[in-house]
Amino acid sequence: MVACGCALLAGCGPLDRAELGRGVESLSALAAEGQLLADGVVQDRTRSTYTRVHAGTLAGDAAHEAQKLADATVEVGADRERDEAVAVAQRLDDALGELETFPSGERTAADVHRALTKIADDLERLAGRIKDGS
Amino acid sequence: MSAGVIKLSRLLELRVEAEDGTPVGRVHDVRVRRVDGRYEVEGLIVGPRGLLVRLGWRRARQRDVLAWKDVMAVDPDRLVVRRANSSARRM
Amino acid sequence: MDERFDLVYRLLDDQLVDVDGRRCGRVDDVELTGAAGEPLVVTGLLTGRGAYAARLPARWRRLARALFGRDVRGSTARRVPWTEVSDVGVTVALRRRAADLGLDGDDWRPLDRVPGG
Amino acid sequence: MKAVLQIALGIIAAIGGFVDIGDLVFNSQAGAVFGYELMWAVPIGVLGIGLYAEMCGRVAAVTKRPVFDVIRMRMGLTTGLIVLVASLFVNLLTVAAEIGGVGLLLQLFFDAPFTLFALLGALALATIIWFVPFEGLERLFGYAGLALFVFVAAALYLGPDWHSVARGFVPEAKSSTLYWYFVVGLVAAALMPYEVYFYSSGAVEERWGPGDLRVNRLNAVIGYGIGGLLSLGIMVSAAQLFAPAGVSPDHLGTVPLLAQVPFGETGLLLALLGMLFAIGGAAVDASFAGAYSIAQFAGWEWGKYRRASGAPRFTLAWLLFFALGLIVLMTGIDPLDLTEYSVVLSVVALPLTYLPVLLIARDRTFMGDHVNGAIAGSLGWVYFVVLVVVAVVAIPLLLATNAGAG
Repeated sequence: MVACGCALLAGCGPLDRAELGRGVESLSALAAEGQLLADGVVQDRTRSTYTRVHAGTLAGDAAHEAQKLADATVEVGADRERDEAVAVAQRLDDALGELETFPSGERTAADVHRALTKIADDLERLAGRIKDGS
Repeated sequence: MSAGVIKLSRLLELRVEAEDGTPVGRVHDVRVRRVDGRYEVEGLIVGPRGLLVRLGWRRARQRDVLAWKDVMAVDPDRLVVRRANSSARRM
Repeated sequence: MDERFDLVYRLLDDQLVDVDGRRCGRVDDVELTGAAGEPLVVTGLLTGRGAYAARLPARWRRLARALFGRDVRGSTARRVPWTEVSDVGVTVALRRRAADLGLDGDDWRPLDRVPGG
Repeated sequence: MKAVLQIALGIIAAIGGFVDIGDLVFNSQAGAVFGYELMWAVPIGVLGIGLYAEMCGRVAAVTKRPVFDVIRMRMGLTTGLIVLVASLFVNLLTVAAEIGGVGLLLQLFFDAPFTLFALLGALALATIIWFVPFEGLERLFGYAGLALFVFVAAALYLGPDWHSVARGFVPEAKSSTLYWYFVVGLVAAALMPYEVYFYSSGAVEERWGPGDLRVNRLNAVIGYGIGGLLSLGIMVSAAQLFAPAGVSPDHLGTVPLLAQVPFGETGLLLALLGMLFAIGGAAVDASFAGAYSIAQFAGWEWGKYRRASGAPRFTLAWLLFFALGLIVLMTGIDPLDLTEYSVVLSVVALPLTYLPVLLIARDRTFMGDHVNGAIAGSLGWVYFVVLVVVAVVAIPLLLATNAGAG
């Protein structure tokens, strides 16, 4: 991989690795919050209106982040990570959308929780790859 | 000079100078005293200390007050006083 | 009222209250009559946004006139004869009602105040 | 006996009324990002508002002068106008942020479009103000705001590591600008000037006299002191729940999770209710503060105890603030961004509104023997220096961290 090349280009014009990393970080935060939300539904310890509205807000954030990443021109070598980040962001949007649509379904919430855990792991690995530029 | 109307805001804006032109500072407050039923201007509180007085930081002592009797002329842009006021000299 | 007091420290910007206790503006300027070499006597108070411009730094005066209006006696600013003042304490107490002194008019309409209008 | 009850009721209302959207946002984010490290900033803000409010209450009780009357009397027209324009602008941002908060919370309760709820929220608040007498107003919002103690309960229930909580109270210098941005934000959120405009005008409106100075001190010390506990409760629970999980509270709707996770639906309801009334109360206080500022500056009749007909321009002014707040919201600015701007910008104007009160509170001509004592006197000046420093660094930090986005 052209690790050193990317480092040199960091910070000029297009989305650099640091910004890409921050984008992935905010996606992880959304995934973590989604898990808390889904837990509440799984244990039936929350209110459906709250879950629906808040899940919708988080899904909106994920969609916005996906679009921002997709539109950005990325520095050479980082575009594979960027595409992966966009894909994960869309999966995150879909999972949170599920929660918004079925805010009181314990079974769907459990599926959403599992999906979010997987997304969180994928994001963590992606973040690691972005950071060390491999 | 006929008795004219002078607004307080105008006094607060004028530079104060002694007869010989030495600057005495700005008017920060105007002290009035009751004289048979009317309030007459006794003097002007002038100079840097005057600002502290206006902010309520220091009390204006009698010697900070420049007597109105010593004011010779109220020109459009300055106030001329007969002699340099004691507090002004100390500045 | 005190025997001796300082106009800016105790009177200027103070709250006007009419005989019924209604707040009716502030002392925005003080009118003195007299001249150098003669007694200078407090003869009146000015209240209203028309009096603001004269009190603001010279370089803002044109903008202030546009924003707050010129000193048009009876509309943007009103004169209260000093004889109408009964006491200068926490507030400036007036002898009569605000309406009788023309002080209850709506002198501040920032909404429809069109600069230069 | 009745007097003690009366005092207690007043203090309880002050506690409930302490927290507003600024405290909720900054304390939850500070806990999520820095864990316990920023706890020391909260007492600094709380001590500041307690001191400032006590002085304003004392000045109002002894001289019958609320804050803006003092500013105009002591600083004159030019400075008075500058402070008025600055505080009206910041006040408008605060009203908009608080109404936005009300809209968001109503949406979380009933799930309907946000703009509809911001409008409904504002109308509801306006009608409440119109009919409920002044004293009742404070009590209504204050008591319901006590539901925020659910966050203190959450903080305790989640079992914090008390050692690091204690260490969090020791001020620590760190190099990150975000850290210092949050220090400023936490202090500024506690020291919102509108609270003091409202408090001192209320003291005049309720015809306080020197006899009420004891209540004034209790209000300041206990009311704000315990109120500050709510802020700490939010920060500690966020440090325990959000920090380890990597959750970043970028929405008001995230904060109730702090109570939902430990206490389920009851916790969620208490949190939503407490936040709704705390923020609703703050919207009322802020719009009144704006109306008080204009009316007191210009010398108009003011005050809620004089029926609307008795104070027409004052009433128009606070309705105007609600309307303008709604208009600002309709531009689509995120209420949380509005909150951060209003909190940080309000601290910039604070020294100019704090100094005149300090000058009058120490002026024997006006205060007689109720002048600043040794503590209030010296601490008063220490805080003036603190405020000037905070005011100077506030905007650079706001820009450097683009409003805490890091």
